[in-house]
Amino acid sequence: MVVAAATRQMTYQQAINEALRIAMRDDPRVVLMGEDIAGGAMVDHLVNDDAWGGPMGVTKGLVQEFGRDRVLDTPITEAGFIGAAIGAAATGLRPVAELMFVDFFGCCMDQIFDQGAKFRYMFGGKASCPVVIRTQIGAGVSAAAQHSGCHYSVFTHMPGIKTVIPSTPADAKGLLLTAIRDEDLVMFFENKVLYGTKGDVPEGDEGIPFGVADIKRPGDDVTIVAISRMVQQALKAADTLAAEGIEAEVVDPRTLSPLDEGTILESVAKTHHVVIVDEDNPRCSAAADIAAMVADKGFDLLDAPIKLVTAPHTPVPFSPPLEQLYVPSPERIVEAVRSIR
Amino acid sequence: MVVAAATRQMTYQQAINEALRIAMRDDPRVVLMGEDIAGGAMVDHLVNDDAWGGPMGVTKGLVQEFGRDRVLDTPITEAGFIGAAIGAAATGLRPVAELMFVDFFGCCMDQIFDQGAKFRYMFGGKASCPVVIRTQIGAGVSAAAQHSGCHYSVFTHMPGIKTVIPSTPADAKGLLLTAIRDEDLVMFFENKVLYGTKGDVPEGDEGIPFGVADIKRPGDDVTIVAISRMVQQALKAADTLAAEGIEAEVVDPRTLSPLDEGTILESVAKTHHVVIVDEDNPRCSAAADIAAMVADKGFDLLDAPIKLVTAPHTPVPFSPPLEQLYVPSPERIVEAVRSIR
Amino acid sequence: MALYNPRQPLSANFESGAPPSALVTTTTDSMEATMSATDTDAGIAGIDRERLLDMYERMMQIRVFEDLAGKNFAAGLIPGFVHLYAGEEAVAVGICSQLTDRDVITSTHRGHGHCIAKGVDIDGMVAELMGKSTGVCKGKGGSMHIADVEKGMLGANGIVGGGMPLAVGAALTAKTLGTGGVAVCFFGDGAANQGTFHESLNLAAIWKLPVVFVCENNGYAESTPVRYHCSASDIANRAGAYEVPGVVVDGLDLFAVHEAAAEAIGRARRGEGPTLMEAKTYRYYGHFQGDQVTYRTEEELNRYKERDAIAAVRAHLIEHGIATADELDAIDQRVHDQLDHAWQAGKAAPFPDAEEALTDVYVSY
Amino acid sequence: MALYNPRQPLSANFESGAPPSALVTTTTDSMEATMSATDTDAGIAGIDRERLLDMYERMMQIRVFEDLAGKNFAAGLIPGFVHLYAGEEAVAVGICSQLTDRDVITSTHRGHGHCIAKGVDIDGMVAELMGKSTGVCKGKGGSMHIADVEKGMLGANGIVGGGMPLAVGAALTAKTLGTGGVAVCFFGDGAANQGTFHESLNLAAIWKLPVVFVCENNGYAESTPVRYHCSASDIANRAGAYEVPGVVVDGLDLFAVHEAAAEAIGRARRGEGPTLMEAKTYRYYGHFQGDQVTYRTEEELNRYKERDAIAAVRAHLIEHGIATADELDAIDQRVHDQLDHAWQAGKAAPFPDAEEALTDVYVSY
Ligand SMILES: Cc1ncc(C[n+]2csc(CCOP(=O)(O)OP(=O)(O)O)c2C)c(N)n1
Ligand SMILES: Cc1ncc(C[n+]2csc(CCOP(=O)(O)OP(=O)(O)O)c2C)c(N)n1
Ligand SMILES: [Mg+2]
Ligand SMILES: [Mg+2]
Repeated sequence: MVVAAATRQMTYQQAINEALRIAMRDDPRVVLMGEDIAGGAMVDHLVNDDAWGGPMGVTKGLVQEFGRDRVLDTPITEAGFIGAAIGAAATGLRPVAELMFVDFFGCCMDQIFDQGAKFRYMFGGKASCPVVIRTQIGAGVSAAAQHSGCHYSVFTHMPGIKTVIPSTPADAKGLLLTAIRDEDLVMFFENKVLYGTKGDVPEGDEGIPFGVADIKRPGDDVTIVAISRMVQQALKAADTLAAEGIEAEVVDPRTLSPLDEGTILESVAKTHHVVIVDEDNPRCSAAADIAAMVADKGFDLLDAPIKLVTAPHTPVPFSPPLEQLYVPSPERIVEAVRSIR
Repeated sequence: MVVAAATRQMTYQQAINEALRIAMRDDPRVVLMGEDIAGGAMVDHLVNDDAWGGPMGVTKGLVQEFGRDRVLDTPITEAGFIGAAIGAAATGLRPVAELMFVDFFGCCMDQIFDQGAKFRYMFGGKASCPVVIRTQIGAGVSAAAQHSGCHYSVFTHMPGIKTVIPSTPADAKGLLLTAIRDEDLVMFFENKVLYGTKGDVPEGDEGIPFGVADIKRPGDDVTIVAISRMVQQALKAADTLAAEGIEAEVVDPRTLSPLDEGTILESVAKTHHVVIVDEDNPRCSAAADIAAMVADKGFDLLDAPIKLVTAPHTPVPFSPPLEQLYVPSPERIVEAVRSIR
Repeated sequence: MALYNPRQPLSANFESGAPPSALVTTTTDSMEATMSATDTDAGIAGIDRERLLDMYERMMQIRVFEDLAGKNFAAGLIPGFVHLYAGEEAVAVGICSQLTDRDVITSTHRGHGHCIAKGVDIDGMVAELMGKSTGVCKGKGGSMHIADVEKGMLGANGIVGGGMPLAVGAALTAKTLGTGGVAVCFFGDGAANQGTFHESLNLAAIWKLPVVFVCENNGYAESTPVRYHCSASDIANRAGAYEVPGVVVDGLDLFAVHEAAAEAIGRARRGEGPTLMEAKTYRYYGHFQGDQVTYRTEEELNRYKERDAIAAVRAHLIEHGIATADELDAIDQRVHDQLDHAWQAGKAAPFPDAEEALTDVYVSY
Repeated sequence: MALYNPRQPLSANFESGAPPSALVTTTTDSMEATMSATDTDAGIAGIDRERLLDMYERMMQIRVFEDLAGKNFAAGLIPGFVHLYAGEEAVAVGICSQLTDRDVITSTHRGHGHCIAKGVDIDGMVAELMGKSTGVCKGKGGSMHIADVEKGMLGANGIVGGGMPLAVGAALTAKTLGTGGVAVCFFGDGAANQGTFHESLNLAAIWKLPVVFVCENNGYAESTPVRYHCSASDIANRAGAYEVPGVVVDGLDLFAVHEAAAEAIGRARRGEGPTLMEAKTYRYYGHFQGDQVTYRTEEELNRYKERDAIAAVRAHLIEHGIATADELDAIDQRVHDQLDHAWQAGKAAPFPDAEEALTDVYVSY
């Protein structure tokens, strides 16, 4: 019998901070590494105090409790320190490294997909790599072409990597706890636009299992599978659709690898219609991946084409009105649903 | 009126070499850069002679004609020299850089997807980046986990990159000529298992346009979309199927970005059944991408689920019998077709 | 205000830097030459009057541009991230004043100063910060992606260390096509730890490419002091690893920067290969706008402001009879007017049309 | 055969290296100590007899392993790529003989020697080369991915420069958990140009991590001579960029390597931070099996073979009365028998079962 834990309102950002604190209290092998995650290293008046706690303040306050030996500011050296986190994970630590923006993956991808992610397989099961790489994704704050991408598809593509895309504070906390305790390399994608959003978050240190989708809104008429922040857009679209008498079921996969195919297919079995919403670029995307899965395993359940609502196949534009067109909107989701219902 | 050029038999590898030679004769701005693409730099007895001409000999003989100022051996510095090729492309050269194996993309991806590929868009159309990056893909020679990947999906995902996947000598030559003359960043994927395969190759310097799929075998009963070396596997499968009375149409997209959606959809309109064959890992793959496209735009044409035949979601195993299971076989393609026909 | 004294060990003057090191190659010689060559008919340090006034004006343009960008960011007129260059003007201007359009620079997230010094249109820059269609990149790039290839400005860059290989490439073009151009790569102290630094220096060295690597060491990478993040007392020291010349220069001293750059650019143009220059400098604002700057003291900031690069040039120009205070005031006024006008034009300009979202890229889907 | 004379400038002895440089930090001092400490009761250079014989045996194991790998590759028994370490034995053995299982090494595509020196099971290695289920990685890794984490062997590596950040991570674990262990990172001259070299050295330096970076400069990266690809006359020279000790050592001299490594490992264990060691060495075979080796002369190869590291140790052991020729012959015979047996066992072993294709990885699809 599961007893529901008491909850408190907190932001997505606070929930991540809480998960890190719990995991670090729990296990002395958990260390944090990243650029300015404390900030102010070697500044006289900031010995065990942070200057920043990360550029967005997500890791704020942790150096005060755990000290600079466990909250390690790093030089700007993504391959170096993320590779070090991976080497440390293979030899006994459980590091949580921060890649400040996912857009920087090109500076360190070899260490991630080619080293850490492959150790277990290519070493015949005799190594593990329990490392978590937290990273920021998402457009919406005019951070422009090199600070606004999503690209979880690239990591989901790669064997040996688990990919986590929390859309709420509670999911962020629970999934991050699971990630830190997992034996594999986990990429944990934090949507920067969600940092300030609030929600009920359970107390305690219960993790949320990977590979279990969450139905964020039940409905019988159409399945909307939505990723990360797109869950919020889908819920808004669902409200509009409800007013027109179309009840959308909003499915949040929560992890892309592993993917909970069962929950998605069950929903499609009920609604016979599916729209997939993904802020990432469309080609070889997570949206395409889910669509392909449904087009194979759920083909007979479908009454209509599978519709994708994604960003266009362009870099992220800076100018606010263009950026607004870039991010899938509730209106575009509504339109897509209407086109098949 | 198109007059068919005279053809000769040559290998895939020779065809690539010929395209490079033609493009370099044509345009003094074309330079080659890469590790050991000539080999033996500064070796006394190899002044304008190559030691290797690339580890597979693909660029053999070019330094003799064009000299070491246009056939540049580089240090092992993927971010450095591929970034330099990109910087050179933006300022007036037309470099063809060789990333020895696509598996090394993690060492230089930032320069590719985040710099070169985005220049034109983020600089408001005032820059271009006419660079080609040739790279080796594919399992089948026991090159193991870090030298056998495909991963063209990762590049196809990224806006601003064109992706080319020739399956025959003639396609390799024609598409490479087009790539070198294109104004955008092009990733050119050479399947190492195909290097020794022979075929008729036209003389002359005619390019093959991007975004035009080629029907490698016509058929009415099922569409098999196959990528790179998988075209050969699909043709073998088609022979087996023909013996059973199933006529497969084998469609070779030749470029993944741009993708010739029209030819694929026309084929499906005729066959009502589609199988997609891709040697890459399955998640967020090119196969999934094409499936998603068909599940949207071709849904009403379909009589059966869309089947994907891909590598498993694992790194590439070294041991030959395991590697054989890894690469999609004609048998697996036949089975997939049978499952829907 | 006295100009910085180059006879003192350079590093010692920079609390943001590390202690002086025996390994540092300094420009003492060339700077002595600079200092003794003052006040000729031709101008100062061999720079004629017109160019001196032009350099002063560029520095003022940068300063005023940044001060207004700070204000207008606070007022909500600039979306996204903004990193201001105020305080570092002597570096960009001391170097770019010696370049022409055939020379290429690469820049950083803190790129406004480089752009202005390289001659990018200021109206277009202001509009770009605002995301307007009249921006140099049609509003599609923003502060971190201002570029103008025709002016030899290969882009600010959102990726720390991202510009270095590109600069090597630009130098390769210059060498291969024999344009006579050079490439200058600006980057920060934080960027000096990126792998691209190492790969680019080595490539440029073995190929003897015409490129100058300019490290703007402003003491911090975001909130992290250079003495923590960097294992070298002086970043110029790292030149030794590539057996190319390395030079530490006072980045608050326009003439010292100019002199060292002349040497490095000359070497590059003569086909003698790359140089690594480290300019010790300081940024007046936080890392980005919104930074609370808890990691440094008011007192440290004030110590640098006392040696303000622009004030120093101004004093020097007056002292050496190049210009009167009134003449310089007139320049200041012109710059303020220019910038006010640029902001007014920017505000009045339209945002890009919706179709712009899908142009300037090959779109396949 | 005389041992290499360390009093001569090191670089001058290596035509594959660059000319000697004034900037090089050498180990002349410690090597003089080595040389003068010969022939005590305890053995040679403070190494006791048992260990000396063990080191000799390891070197022989590597040599015979590689010679047989070369033959059996040609015979079609080894699929894929194979890069042989023959000629470089003194480096791996001189260093790893001073490590225990709590110490971690990272390696390269040319990793067999490091594996054997670190104590990885030889039968398992042979089977791994053949892709057999009895391989140390169950046949799933192959030559370029041999690993045994329990032995502190964190993997050969197919990515040039890939192991360096991993070694820094292993050192971070040692420091954080206080295990007393050190990490040793082997890499080639070609790898010394990768960005990871720079990032890793800087990280290890600022965090004072217990790691030793060992550059095996065998004169070539594939077919490209180090004098072309590397801007530094001596790679150890690059230590200066991180203000850590750098040392050039004769990689054909087991005792010189041992001594320099003792110093570097000692520093690391005492918490004094990283060292960059460059061992000048040479590979007897081509870059990989199948390489026609057109880029170097027979004569160059023969010059190195004349100073063969194993022959030198053998002569030294006999000369100093540590062992007789017969005793050493017996060791040689034991090694040949061991390797013959390993190959027989490998041939007899089965390939992995089909199910193995999908184990040892989280599979989601
Ligand atoms: C690859 C990469 N890593 C991290 C960042 C985030 N970031 C932006 S600026 C900056 C600090 C740069 O410091 P420095 O190079 O000294 O330049 P400065 O800001 O002082 O001018 C960091 C860490 C980035 N933009 N790119
Ligand atoms: C990132 C990367 N780039 C290129 C290669 C191809 N490659 C394998 S070994 C090698 C040469 C390595 O030279 P060096 O580091 O000197 O080691 P050595 O082979 O001499 O032992 C190259 C270029 C690779 N495996 N990984
Ligand atoms: Mg800085
Ligand atoms: Mg080598």
